[in-house]
Amino acid sequence: MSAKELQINLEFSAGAELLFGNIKRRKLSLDGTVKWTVASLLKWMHANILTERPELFLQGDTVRPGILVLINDTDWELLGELEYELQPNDNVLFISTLHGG
Amino acid sequence: MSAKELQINLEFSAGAELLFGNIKRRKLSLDGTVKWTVASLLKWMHANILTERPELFLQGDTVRPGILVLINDTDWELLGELEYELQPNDNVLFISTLHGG
Amino acid sequence: KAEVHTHLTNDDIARFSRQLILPGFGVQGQLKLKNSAVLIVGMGGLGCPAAQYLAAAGCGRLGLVDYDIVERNNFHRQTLHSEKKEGMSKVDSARIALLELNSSCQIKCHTRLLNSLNAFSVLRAYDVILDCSDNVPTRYLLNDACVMLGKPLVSGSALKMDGQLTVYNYGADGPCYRCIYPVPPPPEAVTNCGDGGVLGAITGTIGALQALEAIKVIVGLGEVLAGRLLIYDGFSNLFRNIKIRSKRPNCHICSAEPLIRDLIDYELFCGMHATDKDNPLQLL
Amino acid sequence: KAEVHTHLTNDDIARFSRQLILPGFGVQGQLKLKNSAVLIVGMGGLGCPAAQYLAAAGCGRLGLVDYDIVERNNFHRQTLHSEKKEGMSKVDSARIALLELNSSCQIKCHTRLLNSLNAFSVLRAYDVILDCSDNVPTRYLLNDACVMLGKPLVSGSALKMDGQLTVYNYGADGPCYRCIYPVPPPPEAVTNCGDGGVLGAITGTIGALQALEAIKVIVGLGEVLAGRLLIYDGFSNLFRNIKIRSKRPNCHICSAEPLIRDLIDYELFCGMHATDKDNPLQLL
Ligand SMILES: [Zn+2]
Ligand SMILES: [Zn+2]
Repeated sequence: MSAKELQINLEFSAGAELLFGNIKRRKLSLDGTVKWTVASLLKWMHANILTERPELFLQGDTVRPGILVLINDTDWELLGELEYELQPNDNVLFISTLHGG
Repeated sequence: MSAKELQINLEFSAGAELLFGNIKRRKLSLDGTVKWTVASLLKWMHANILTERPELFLQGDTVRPGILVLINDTDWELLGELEYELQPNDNVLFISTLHGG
Repeated sequence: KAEVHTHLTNDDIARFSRQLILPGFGVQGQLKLKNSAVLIVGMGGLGCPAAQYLAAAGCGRLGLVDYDIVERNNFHRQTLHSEKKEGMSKVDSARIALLELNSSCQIKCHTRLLNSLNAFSVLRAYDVILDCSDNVPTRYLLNDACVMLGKPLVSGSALKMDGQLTVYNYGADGPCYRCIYPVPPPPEAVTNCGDGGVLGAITGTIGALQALEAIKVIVGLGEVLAGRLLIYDGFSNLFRNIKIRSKRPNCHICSAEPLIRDLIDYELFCGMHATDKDNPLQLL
Repeated sequence: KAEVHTHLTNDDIARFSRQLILPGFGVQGQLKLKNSAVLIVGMGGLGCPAAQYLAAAGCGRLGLVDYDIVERNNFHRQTLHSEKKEGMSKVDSARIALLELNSSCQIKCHTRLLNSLNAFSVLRAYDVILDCSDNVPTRYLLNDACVMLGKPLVSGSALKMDGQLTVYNYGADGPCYRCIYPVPPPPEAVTNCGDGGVLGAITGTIGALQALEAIKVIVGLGEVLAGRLLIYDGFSNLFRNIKIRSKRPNCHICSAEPLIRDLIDYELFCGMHATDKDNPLQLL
């Protein structure tokens, strides 16, 4: 265990979890000696926990259209999107948009 | 404004707000130089903001049967009930039990 | 004793295909539903949608309890009762509507007010009980009977624009109604839907969620809402998930050494009648 | 042009008494409902309960849009369609069921697939639109048409054991669907209810909540779910209230200087057919 860790919670909802081993909630301990943005988190997720077809989660550097990102239950758009710097105990939620009825 | 204040949030749900001027959410600034328990909060509420028949809210020193008290969305029974010491930014929610269908 | 189904018919598979394919559901889940019996107490605003979604989902046997008849002021929320059925008993009205949705559902009508004398004989044949009632004595009666019979109780309630939902007496630690509410509320603090009003979409939401929790209990699917209380404020459209206590160690009914070992007189215990129509019981 | 009601009948008052007495509702609220017209697009799992609770609540005029017919695999969730109506058009089936609940509701059937040629003429006569559809192109089409016509869009969706709800294009700052989803999802990322399945109690919950939000919009009651997204996980019975963005300043449709000034070809835009039955559009 490193001396300094950044603890965050990841959550997946409405099907996004299917791309991540069908696990809806995870606690992450990231290296706390460097700055983490949502952009670097996405890269880390791709490298470490994305188990299914990456194109259903990522498109270029960001999430694909139809996935919402919420940080502490607030739309990431209100917080700077990819540039948002993760804070200790942040909760990052990825929601697939549903279209069925 | 006193040098030291204890800020807490009060919430009322499912009809309990009707006893408190029909206001569902309030921010309180209590005297932060003394210790506040739920017991002393109830006394303060009775003296300061309870606008309707007190017997529909209090029975003796505690809330009447049929009102649930939640502190930060957790049943107060799990936290010591009347003896629980309020912490800064605690959220205290009073819910009337519903019986209709 | 009811027949035990060991397979689904081709018609079942065609009909329930979009439910069968859900992860964790499958043919076994559908068979469990087909072999299940659910009792719904109260054919009002909550009972109508709950019954509707249980019958539609393929619950094999439904019991419906209500002593009341269909009145004009029910129509705005009790959506199994059509205009033509004004004056009919609510359970008969509901049964007709449910059989139109699923003619293979076996529906038993209990046209009576539940009380401590008849509760056991009515409840015994069912696996899960839904409290869709509208008054405090019936809520304590159902709780105590469910604890004594060891049956889960899916409890919904609604008033004005608010709703509440939880599952009592489920799992090793799941509390019962008395664990949460050891003492009944003072009668003057209780508002019924007749006096307070209620929106149909609120009862519709809570009733559908009651059906969902019953299905989860029967199929063994997901995380059942036990030890948690869902509260809904329709005015703001805000739901909250509240963690409530586990079993109360000294609960009078569900603890290891219960003080209450038989059903009691619940109207007397609560000081209220077991209907939503009356004033407090006149005790003297 | 529809008659404007200026008073409630005695029958209205008797029938809606338990809704009328709600704080903030009253006779004026009931009159607003009676004079309102709501369009429900999709008579499936969401549209059935939404229509049911709107008709029951006294909505004066309902429009129902669906091109499809009642199939056996609809019954587990589409509770206005009774077994006898298999093969009937869904809107006709729903109309019959709704008139049994409230014979004074005026119901217009639009038995067609909405597209950019007919959408304006269908939507124009209604005050509030409910998106109870099952596919991406229809969701963009409804959004764009509602923005251009200045009508609020109550959008519900459901899949498996999950549901989502919000109100678009409502209030000065309320975002539209394109503000949140400027680019459609890749077709291969879209699961429909036919492939993924869905529980009826989930669509029942979201559909009832859509009716509730429509009633709040019409009556001017409570806090409408605009700029917020309700997400529901029925597996765990967890609701979350999410704060979403306000209007996007450069939204192609709802900003001050929109790039899109006419309805477009939404199947082409999305690369998908406007039904839940098909594979992605073959573009070449
Ligand atoms: Zn107990
Ligand atoms: Zn927009």
